[in-house]
Amino acid sequence: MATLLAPEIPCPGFSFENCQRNAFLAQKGFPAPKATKTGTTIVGIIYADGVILGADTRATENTIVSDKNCEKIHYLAGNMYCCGAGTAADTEMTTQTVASQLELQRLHTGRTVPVETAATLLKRMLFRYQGHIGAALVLGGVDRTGPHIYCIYPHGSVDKLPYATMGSGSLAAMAVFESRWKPNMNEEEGKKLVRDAIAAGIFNDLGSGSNVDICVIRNTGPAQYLRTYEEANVKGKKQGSYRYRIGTTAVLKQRVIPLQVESVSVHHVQAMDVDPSTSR
Amino acid sequence: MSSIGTGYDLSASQFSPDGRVFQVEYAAKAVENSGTVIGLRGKDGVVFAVEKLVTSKLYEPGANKRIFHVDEHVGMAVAGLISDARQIVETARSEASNYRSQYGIPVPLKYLNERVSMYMHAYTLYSAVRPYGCSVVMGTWSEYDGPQMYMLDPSGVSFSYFGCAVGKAKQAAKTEIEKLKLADMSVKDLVKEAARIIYLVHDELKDKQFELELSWVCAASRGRHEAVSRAVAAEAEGLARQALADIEDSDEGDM
Amino acid sequence: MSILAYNGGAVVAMKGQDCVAIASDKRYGIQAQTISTNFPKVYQIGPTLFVGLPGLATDTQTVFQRLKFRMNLYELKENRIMKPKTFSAMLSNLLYEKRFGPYFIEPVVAGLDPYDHQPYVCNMDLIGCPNEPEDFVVSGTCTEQLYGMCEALWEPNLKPDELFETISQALVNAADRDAISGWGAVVYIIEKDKITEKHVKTRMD
Amino acid sequence: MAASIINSYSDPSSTEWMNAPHSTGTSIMACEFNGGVVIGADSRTTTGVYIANRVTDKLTKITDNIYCCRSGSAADTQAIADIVTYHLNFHKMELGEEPLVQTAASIFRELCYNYRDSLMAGILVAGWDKRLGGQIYSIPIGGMVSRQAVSIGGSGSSYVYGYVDANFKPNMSKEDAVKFVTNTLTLAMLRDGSSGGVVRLGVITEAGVERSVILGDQLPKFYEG
Repeated sequence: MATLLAPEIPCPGFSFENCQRNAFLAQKGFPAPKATKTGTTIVGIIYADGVILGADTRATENTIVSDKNCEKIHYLAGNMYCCGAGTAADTEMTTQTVASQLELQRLHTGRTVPVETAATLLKRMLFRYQGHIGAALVLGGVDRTGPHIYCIYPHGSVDKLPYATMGSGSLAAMAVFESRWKPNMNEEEGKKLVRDAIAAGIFNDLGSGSNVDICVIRNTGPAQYLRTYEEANVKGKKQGSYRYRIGTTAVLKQRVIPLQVESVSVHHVQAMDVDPSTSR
Repeated sequence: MSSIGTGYDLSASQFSPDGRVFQVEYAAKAVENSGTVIGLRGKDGVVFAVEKLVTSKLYEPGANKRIFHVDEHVGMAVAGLISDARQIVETARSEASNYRSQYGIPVPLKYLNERVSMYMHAYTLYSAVRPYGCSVVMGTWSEYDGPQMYMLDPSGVSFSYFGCAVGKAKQAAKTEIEKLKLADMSVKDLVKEAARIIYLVHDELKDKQFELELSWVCAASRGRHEAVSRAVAAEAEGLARQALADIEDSDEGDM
Repeated sequence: MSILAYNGGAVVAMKGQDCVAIASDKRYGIQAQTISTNFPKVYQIGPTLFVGLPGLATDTQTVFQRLKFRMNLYELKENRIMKPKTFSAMLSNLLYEKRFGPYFIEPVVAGLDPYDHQPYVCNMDLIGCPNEPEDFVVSGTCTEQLYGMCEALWEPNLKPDELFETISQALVNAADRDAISGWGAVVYIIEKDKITEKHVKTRMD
Repeated sequence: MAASIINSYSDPSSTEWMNAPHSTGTSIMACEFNGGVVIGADSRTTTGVYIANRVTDKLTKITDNIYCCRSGSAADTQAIADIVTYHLNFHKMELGEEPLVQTAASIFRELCYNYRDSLMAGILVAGWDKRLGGQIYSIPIGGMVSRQAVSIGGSGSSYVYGYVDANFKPNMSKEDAVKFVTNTLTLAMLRDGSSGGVVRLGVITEAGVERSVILGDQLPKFYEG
């Protein structure tokens, strides 16, 4: 019984040890609760010199807004980012896993990793899990073959498109794109279009809300992540304060644990000499 | 063999200082002790003929055959240790069967040859195993690619041939085969030539009894590998005996 | 009924100025039956790092033990204290490992960075999706009430004693409208030189 | 907490768009002619009632002379096509020559049959090889394979079986075959709600493949009531 002394060092990959217990609980009338979903609006377009990705920032747990300002545009590599909709943990973990694989690939080959590689890694992973990993992604990036937008669905199918939308607000956003997208837009036009598409999602879809995040990836040079590009909804300023007077709360007992600093040492670490410019 | 006893011949995984692998050469020797096998590739098919030595009168006729079906369309004639050869046949059969089930079409002989060669070669690389003591000849005929024939050595080397011979009297047989215009001949004629050559190269003094095995895969058999029909075989064998008798007569005449 | 509400319980954490607070109720029940009134769901796991694990009590304990194990292993290997953000990542991975058979807890992390003393709060769903806001996080059976309280009460740059009043009132009043939370509460105010543990008087019904 | 959802408005995170299988409710077709085969498909991909992609390319390259037309689940058919492409290219290197269409069909069949319980894929394999010239193999759900001179597939095909039977002739010219495929697909797209968009075509002959697109406003006109 090694577990009593020290738990086993966990092996990599998913563990299914709770599944039997959880199935039993479900059978007894306690179904597994739902995880955080990002009922989302995410979009991506190709414009004259690259791609622009956009996302809202609301995460929901059923009808509760569980995060008012979450990040849905995930880093994959210097030359590509990926917007995620669906089960929040799945989009987060899937993109993290793929980002690490892409970085290893970049170091191994010494080249900018093509966007198609990321699309392939993502679709293989999602297909392997047969839709149980609920990640719906809009992948955008540039490589030496130009700008690319991919739509990747939870079951592992991929569409390659000049403009794409995903999430519960995709219909609202697509309406904006279908009426206004045209080839070779300049950056300002592009950003405006993406903003408008996300805003359409924020205001017309209940699952989307809060702010507009934008990420511009140009053919020349590194990506520009515009976190909170626009605060679509500003919370009203409190006119008064609900602050309680000190001493309002009745305390039964109290204990103060002082913290003694034993020693402080600061190590400066020389950064490793690795080419950080991942784009190009 | 000059290097016997130098210790470099104990393992197939070791070279001798002059760059040879003795175990493989010994395997080739095992093949040279066996009855002669010839394969002839004509314009419309491939013919196999085997001089199967009968070492005991107690054997039933037709026992221990040396020509095998690998697939409907592929035949294999073997020389050397029969038990080793049967394992090669088994390997080839499963390769052919796997190919058919995966790709839905008969295995191309070129591909089958590569797979079997690779398999035989693998047995020349490790100290824990010995090379196969057999050589095999594989042949096929198809509408699209015509006749094809390969011979594989214990070393894993293989070549495509018009005519090939292996076994005890391979030199004599090759000399005879070289006299034929193989590319212009039909299997009908080749069967007779094959029988004649086997009878010719058979050494009556050392090996008293033998059985002639004949098979073909040709246009006439619709691309199927099959034993030559009894009537045709009997005719070819009759002609072979006759030819042999004629030579003996003329030899006597010369004397 | 959700399995997350089987035992009841609530946890909340808030950022203040150079301080951070985390509070939980003390009830442990089996559905409507109260078993204990001394079952805090908040654990100290570093000098200035706390984790709250409301949800199914059996998983609260299991996850805490596994976290402690991984934490110890990290500190032995690295010979340094874990930052709250690192801890969150570790917890997130631990939960996501069980993506297809999760632990029924929705954790809350609160702490001060041991190096630059920045306040940090974070909560996760049961499969480890982290949420790191600038204000407060809540979890447990009365999240609706807690969200309402916190949205109204919280303001930036609260001092430690102000933060205590805010978080206590938020929790106590939220739990009053939840039948399976309450029965006492404990609040930890974490500052860079001290931690104050306060047991708060609540309704006991 | 985990109450079931009656309508999608009650729960903004409702993910009908996500859980509905992303499938190509499709019209696909392949037709032999005297020098090869013509393949064609509509371009609509749907998730439930939403058109997720209106310019999809359902004609997927396997080798230089072999293509497949995909219908069914997009994820499944894309994955299968990827695997077959890999397998056949490997086989091409081993063999040292262009693989046969029959070989490609056989690999498709192997996958579709072995995983028939978890796949939703109806595939037409079409191509040209030096043995049998232009060939079409149809592999419907379940993993059966059969060679056909002309074959249609996908949800739209039910509407045009009669048209195909009435108009197909063996050994058509290339122009006639292209016209025939275009007409058939146009008719299918008109009647089938989950088919539509543009018509994508491919003509596979000894020389390779010629791809073309017929836009929605250039499609032939038929009786529309």
